[in-house]
Amino acid sequence: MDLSGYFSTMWADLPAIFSMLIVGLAGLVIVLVEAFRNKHRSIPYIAGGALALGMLWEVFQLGTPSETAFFDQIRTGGYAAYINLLVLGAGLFTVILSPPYLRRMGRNYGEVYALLLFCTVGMIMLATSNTLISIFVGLETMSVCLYILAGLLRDDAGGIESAFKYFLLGAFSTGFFLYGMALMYGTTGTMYLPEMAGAFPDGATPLFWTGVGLLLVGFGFKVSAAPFHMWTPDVYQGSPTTLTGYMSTASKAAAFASLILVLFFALPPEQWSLVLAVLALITMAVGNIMALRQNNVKRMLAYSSIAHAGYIFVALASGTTAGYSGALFYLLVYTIMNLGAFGVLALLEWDGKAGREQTLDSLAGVGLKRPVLGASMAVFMFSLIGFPPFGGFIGKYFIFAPAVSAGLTWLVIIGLLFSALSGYYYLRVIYVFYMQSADEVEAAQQVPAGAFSNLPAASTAAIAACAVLLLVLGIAFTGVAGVTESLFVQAEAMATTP
Amino acid sequence: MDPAMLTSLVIFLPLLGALALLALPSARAVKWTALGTTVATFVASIALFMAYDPAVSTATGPQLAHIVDGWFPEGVDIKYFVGIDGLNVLLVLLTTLLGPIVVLSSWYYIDSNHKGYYALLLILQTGITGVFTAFDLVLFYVFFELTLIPMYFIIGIWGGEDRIYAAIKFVLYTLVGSLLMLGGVLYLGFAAGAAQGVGFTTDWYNLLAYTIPLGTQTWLFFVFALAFAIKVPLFPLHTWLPDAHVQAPTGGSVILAGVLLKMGTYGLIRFCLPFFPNAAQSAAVLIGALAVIGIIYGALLARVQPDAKKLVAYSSVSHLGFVVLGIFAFTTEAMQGAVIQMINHGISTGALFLLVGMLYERRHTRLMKDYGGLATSVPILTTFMILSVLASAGLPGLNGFVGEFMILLGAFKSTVLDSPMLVALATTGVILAAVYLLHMVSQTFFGELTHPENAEMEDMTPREFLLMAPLAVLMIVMGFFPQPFLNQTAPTTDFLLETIETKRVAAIDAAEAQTGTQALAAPSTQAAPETPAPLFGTDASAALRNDLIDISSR
Amino acid sequence: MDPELLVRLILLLPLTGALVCGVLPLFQPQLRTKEGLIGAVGTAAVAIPFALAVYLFATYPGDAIIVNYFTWMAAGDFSVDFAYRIDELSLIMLLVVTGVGSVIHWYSTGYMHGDPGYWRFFAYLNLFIFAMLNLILADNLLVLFLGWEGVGLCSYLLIGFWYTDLKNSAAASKAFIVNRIGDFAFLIAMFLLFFHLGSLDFGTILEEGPGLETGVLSFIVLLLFIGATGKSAQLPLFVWLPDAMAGPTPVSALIHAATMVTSGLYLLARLSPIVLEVEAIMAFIAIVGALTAIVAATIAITQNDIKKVLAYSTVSQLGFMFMAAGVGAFFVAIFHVVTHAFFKGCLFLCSGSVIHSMEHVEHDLEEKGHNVAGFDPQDMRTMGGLKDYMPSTRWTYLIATLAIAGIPLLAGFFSKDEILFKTFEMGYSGAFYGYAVWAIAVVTALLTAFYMLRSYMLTFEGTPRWPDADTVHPHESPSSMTMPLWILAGLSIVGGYIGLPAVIQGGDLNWIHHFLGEPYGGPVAEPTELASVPLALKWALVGLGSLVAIGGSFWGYKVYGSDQAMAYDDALKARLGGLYTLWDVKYRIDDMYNEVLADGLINSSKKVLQPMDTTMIDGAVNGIASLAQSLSNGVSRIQTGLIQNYALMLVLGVILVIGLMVFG
Amino acid sequence: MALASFTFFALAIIAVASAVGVLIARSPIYSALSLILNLLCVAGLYLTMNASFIGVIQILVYAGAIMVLVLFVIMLLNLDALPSPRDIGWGPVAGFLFGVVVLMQLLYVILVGFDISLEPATPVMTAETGSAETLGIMLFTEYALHLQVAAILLLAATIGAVMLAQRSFE
Amino acid sequence: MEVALDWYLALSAVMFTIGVLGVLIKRNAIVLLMCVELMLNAVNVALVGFSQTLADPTGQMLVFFSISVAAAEAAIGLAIIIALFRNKRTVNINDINLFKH
Repeated sequence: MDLSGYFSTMWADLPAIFSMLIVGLAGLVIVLVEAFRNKHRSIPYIAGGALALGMLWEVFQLGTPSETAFFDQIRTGGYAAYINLLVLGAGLFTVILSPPYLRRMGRNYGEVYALLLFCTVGMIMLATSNTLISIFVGLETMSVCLYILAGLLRDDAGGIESAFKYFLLGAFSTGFFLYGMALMYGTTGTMYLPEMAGAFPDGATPLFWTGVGLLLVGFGFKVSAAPFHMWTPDVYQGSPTTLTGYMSTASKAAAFASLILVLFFALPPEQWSLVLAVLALITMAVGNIMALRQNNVKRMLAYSSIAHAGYIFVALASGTTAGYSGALFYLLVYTIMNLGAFGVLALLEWDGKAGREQTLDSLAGVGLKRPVLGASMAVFMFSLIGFPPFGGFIGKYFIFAPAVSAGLTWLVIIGLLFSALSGYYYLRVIYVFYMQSADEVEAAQQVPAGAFSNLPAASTAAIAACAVLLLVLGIAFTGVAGVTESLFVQAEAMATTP
Repeated sequence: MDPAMLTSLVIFLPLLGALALLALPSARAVKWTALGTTVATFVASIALFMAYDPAVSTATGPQLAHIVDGWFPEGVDIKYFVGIDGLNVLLVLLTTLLGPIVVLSSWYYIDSNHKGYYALLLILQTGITGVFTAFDLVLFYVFFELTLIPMYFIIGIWGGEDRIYAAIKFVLYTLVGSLLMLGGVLYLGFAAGAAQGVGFTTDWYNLLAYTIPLGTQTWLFFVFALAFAIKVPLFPLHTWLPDAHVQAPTGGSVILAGVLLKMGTYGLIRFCLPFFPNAAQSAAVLIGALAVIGIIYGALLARVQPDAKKLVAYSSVSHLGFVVLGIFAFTTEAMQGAVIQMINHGISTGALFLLVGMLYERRHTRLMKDYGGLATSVPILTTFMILSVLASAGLPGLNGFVGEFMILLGAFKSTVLDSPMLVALATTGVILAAVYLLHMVSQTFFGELTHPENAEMEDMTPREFLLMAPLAVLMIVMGFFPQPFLNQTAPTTDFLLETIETKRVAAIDAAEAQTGTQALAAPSTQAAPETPAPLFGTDASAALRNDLIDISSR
Repeated sequence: MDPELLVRLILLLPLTGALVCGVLPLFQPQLRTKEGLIGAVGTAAVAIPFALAVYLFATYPGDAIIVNYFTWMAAGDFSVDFAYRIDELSLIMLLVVTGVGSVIHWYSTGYMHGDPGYWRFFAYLNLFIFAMLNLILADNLLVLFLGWEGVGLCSYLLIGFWYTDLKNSAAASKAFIVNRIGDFAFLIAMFLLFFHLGSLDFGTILEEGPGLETGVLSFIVLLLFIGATGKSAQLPLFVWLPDAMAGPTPVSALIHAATMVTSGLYLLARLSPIVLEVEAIMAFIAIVGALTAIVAATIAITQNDIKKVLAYSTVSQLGFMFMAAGVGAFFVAIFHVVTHAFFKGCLFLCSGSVIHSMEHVEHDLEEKGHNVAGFDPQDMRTMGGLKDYMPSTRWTYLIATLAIAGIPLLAGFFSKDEILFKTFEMGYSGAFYGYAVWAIAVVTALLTAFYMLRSYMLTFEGTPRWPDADTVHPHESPSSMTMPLWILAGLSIVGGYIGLPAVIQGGDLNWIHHFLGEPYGGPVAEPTELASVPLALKWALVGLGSLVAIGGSFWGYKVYGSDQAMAYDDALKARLGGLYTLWDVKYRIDDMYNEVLADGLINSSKKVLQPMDTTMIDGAVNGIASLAQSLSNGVSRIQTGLIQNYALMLVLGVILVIGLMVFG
Repeated sequence: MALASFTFFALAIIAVASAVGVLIARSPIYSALSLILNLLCVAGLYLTMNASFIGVIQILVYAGAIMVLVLFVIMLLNLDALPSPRDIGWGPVAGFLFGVVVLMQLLYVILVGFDISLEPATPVMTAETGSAETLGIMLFTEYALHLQVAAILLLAATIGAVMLAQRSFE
Repeated sequence: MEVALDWYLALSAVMFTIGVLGVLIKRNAIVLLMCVELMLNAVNVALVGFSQTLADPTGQMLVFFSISVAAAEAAIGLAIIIALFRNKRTVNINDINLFKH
């Protein structure tokens, strides 16, 4: 049997998976280094270098047309490059922030970085998949790594609990996810997303829609949409903070990107628009309302990330290319905001309990003591509310405008009202940071002397860079918006010309 | 230099100053830089004022317009578009005038984090100037929100005891309104864009040219009006105001009362009326009634406040009620009066806050019972206070009268309000203003010096005199010579009122044409009901949807 | 000289004076004690305009001169200029205001001597003159309103001049606020006029106003009249005037007797052509005037404060003027304004002189170790017998008293008699209210003579009633104060001859009528269809008037002449019982204002609105916040922390999604 | 035909019964043993469908490797049946109800909503489709990338398992 | 295939639901893990059924990956349960509720 045709195709397609390769290889190298030279200093650099290299590669892929590689298994081109950049960037940020944090936690091991890189491989696979199998494999690779990372602080009752919850519910949802795939596959007879749309010339059957619904459940779990969100606050609170940041951004971005691919390529937009709108509504409501009462910042941010998933669902519910590209843009903004916010929290953790018991009050007056961190946090919070001139506002514009044009004005208005509500808890962070002084809080909450005395410069710089990036995105965003839009326009053009 | 750049210069000069401040080492340098920046901005705005020619029509575009395209992607007509017309020229001037005054008033009042304070103050000024000059709805919204951030910090960090509560309330209250408005902006942008075949547009002139169907107007109007009514604030949405005013540091209060509140009334004139004329006219009596309730209610509450600052704060509720009444009268007189009254209120209430702030700086109390008999120890301050009070109470010959009189006169003859009783009730505000303001004066400045610490109180310093004098002069000048100012605004208000009328008729015609076609099908129905508000996905939006690239077509 | 320049000078000189006296010393405290300079500037700032006014009067060509300086405000159809009108009416007022004003300024240089607020006083006074001139010279209602409010402001500043006593400041606020109530009506009237005529210029109003529908016009006139009642202290808005006596006495003389309070009359006279169109409102005006006159007169009987007596007397006299206006005799009202300015100005200045010297008495008593806590230099009960110490004051006071009482051949006689006659004439012409008003007027005239003599007798005659009267003596005031008294007393004697009554030469010698009256080309209109009163009846009326005046005076002289002067008050009180008490408490009108209106408003604001604001309106806002918070707390209970519940939720979601997808 | 049906239904009934057994067994050991039985039945079902490769994998990986691991852990932790709860809360009841609803929905869409328009493939075709050769070639050509990623997944799982369960942190 | 696809699907649905019920009802963490495996196993039945009906091997490809994922998940799950047991001395999921609300 001659398979050489296959191999030459694969060889030719290798550049398409360049970043997956380099990141995966770096992970393997780290595993080896760790095996022989325990906790070697070079490990974070290897990881960071690989991620940076991947990003560099992807930057040049941004403009390329959308194509598929590896026998139509994955997508390449601008869309993939965009979302890979997001995932790789989140990884890089986490690698920069993690060493000092993990050292403080006593967990600065090579495996962590290896898992982070493996996780990134899974995300890239997920976010660029063109078949259901790719989605499944990518998603599971990502999830398994995240389960482990969530349980990194296994000696802490909270750490291991969060890992357990994440794992069990994740596996549970995988069951539904896989079932959904099975039904979709069975009713259409194909695993390829673009072929699915054409499988039903006279309208899809209920079984297919059931499959789609179950698939949505799986995605909903990964992006923590209500009512599949229940794990989110517990896991975010118990996980190591820098990794929480990674979890809440990269995995969400990858899952959303994948969902967008499914929606865009595979589905005729009939019933699902309503479903997404309802999910968006519940998600925004639950996320925002629950966040109101949180006193733990990490938990609050967890609920906030739920709420933001709801906003993105609003864009998806519009079912237009403008909505999808808006969602992609918002993912970028959201990633930067949340990474930064979790980064600030990681730097300000002082009680050694992985932040899960650290209340907001204990951060009273930090903003004035740590001007860079404080200002950055303020930027993140204002951006999360959706204030101009930060990226958050433009992001909100790009997700709500398509929904309005698609006739979902009611949903947009509800979403905007929830944004206003979110102002309450985001502003709370700012006022604690700036307007309260440490002696105004209870003694039990006060910061011990010498806590977070020396901030790592690299971490601070990375956070400040996030803040600046948000400001830039809030003013000069046309380029990015153009990229996200062109991805779909190209694909559209391709799809219409057989 | 291109004169159009002047507008942008006036907007962004403070921002540049704020950035420069951050690099400075000492508090002293920071203060002087802030002062220098604001003065320079004021000078630039004078040049702007000179360059503005009321005789040139602004019917097709503002003067000194500065347009930068390419902010948003292709197909989305959102752009940086600023300019000057009769409606905003005075407000810009007022904003830039208050700039140096506020900096001077904060000179010693602010004793910590100078850098942050002055930088925020300057950013705030950029935001406000931007709000007034923006001719693009989204740009307007951006500036509108931008003002919230600095104000939040100014109240929250340098404010009084309850500063956090006040700051959060201020921001959230405004946010609810403005975010709802954003929904309206998006809808309007698409609707107008579809009508004009450009996809999405928020260019003020494009929106002005677009006649919105009657049903849609109603909910859009209320969404917009709510945002602005909160900002004004219109009764019963006013409760954030006393808290914010009282807790804010003097400079913050002055900005807040002087110009920030005007963003609401300005928004009503600039957007609500011309965009939704039919809805605005239908709602005029309702809003007018609320305004009148606000006038009386604010005045009565002002009378019973023990706190001088709170008294002035409630007086703002009362005074802004006049402006809103004037806006919704739809007559030239009232509209002009409303515009001029915005300026007047900024000057006189700004002055009152400055004076109360001076007292607070000396004695660290705002309660009137802690004062009394100050006229003996601080005669100059007393004189300025009485002048400001009289201006605020609308004494003829001082600025407050001009606006109030024209508003009431115009409202009285308004066929839209058509309710002389309402105007008569509003006029009682004139009596009540005297009641609460004189109460404050006599409690604070007259009587015996009961508190010995008040006896040694220092009279106005040259710095304080310097910052009060321009306001005092303006009070008198604008009282006797308001006409030069009115001339600046007249062409634009005339144009606006004409446009409103034209659009109103056009919308009714359009609605009738629609019912006419229905009537052909069913001749018995003469007056078919108006088309319902297409809030929940309608034909119009469905049509829009088809225009856009939609994967459903595949 | 060019009238434009003249008017400009007349207007701006007082303003300049105000600025010089007020602003310069404010910033240069060493100037504050330069009394000579300030007094000179202040007085000259009024005296020069007086001279110019005389020149203007002398050269007045007979046609109204209108000078238009610049546009004040204009928008849409509305346009108002700073325009001034010189005609017969404004000339008369101009002369009175600047003339009496100059005299009172001169007087003030003596009266205010040594007061730390000397500079402020002259600044305010000059400012007042400026405002008053705007009021009387205005060519449109808005400029008139500028003066109208301006005089109110100065009145406020001057009543509260001695601000360290909170009572004074309260009186000042009261005056301002009560005036504002009238102004409120004035404003509405202006809106109506503009609404119907499209202009506020007197030219348009007087030309087109009479053509308006009667209902509208009645309403306008009624509103204007309410405005006038505020300024001119008529029922029910007169309460501020007695309290206004808290100000320095020259202020009472100038503002609260001679000029400002008469501006309501001026307004009606100015608009007489439209007022005459609405007879019902005219009757109302006359009746209100009559009631005010008698109410104030009865209260005046019970007053012991010398200035309060004069204040109520002023209210009463103003009532007379409104009676005249109400029967259409506007020129007579103006005539009374003029004579009243003379004698009431004189009376107030005399009382100032008295108070001045009584303050010295108080001072001396204090030096002698008496407890002066209860001593009030204005209380007539502690005066008596001042005629020996203060001859000039005594004589001038007496002259003015007789003049106001209406003793024949003095100024008051002519003007008051004319009012009585005009009211009678109205009744004679068939309007019943004329007789009613006339009857009240006659009674009031009697009372006026009585209480004025009472005040004179208590003050100057009899024996001194202050403690230690043997050693402590009051002194006559300096000549800067007595000279003005004599001037005004002289005018009180001769002032009446400008309006000789109708019995003499059939009224042909009534100069003021000829000067002002519309039939003779003046601006003040009058009713045309009046029945002619027979000459004999006219004479009888004159006789009755004289009799009433003389009788009242004699009665007063008689009962207060004895040494036990105060005894008659008690007798009166005993005889009249409840009625006297009612007078004494001023018909409870003041209390009603304070308790019902002012306190009611404030209390309801404090007890109803303020709690409503915090609990209901703000409470709703905070309620939404706490609702969200409790919603958050409630919803958070589904987040139990138990993994199975999470899974359950997930399955619920599955059911929901499948349900929506397949069945939705 | 009858034999195939009989085999299917016999295996199906045993599979369902053993699945229920997992639920009702009180001791985790019995649950595990029931599950092994279930997995074996399913493997048998695969074979009835001619899916030989998957059937073998099922026995090797699932029943062989995974379940042995599970049993080891149960033994290692010396787990016994949990004490029965004093009262059954609303959770299990609601869970049961929800489960039934899900089942209803699924059965509804399968039995009512699903209209099989496809002609079932012939046994020859199915035998080829399910053969190790077909699947093996596919795995190393079209799904080579997935295989590599799955390898990374397994590596990560290995590292993770070691890290979570074994590695000693200082 | 001799037996109609419907039956396989129904069997799959029933087994899947039993797995779901197990997760919702059982209290032992390891049994929960087993129930999840049962769910995945049930899906595999459906997938193989579809795959064989369509004569399309990709369905079985997914089953292959699903089994490897199941293996990986089992390994991770058991590791987590061991760590959990060490920490809390219990595998009763009702005792694991440190985070709530």
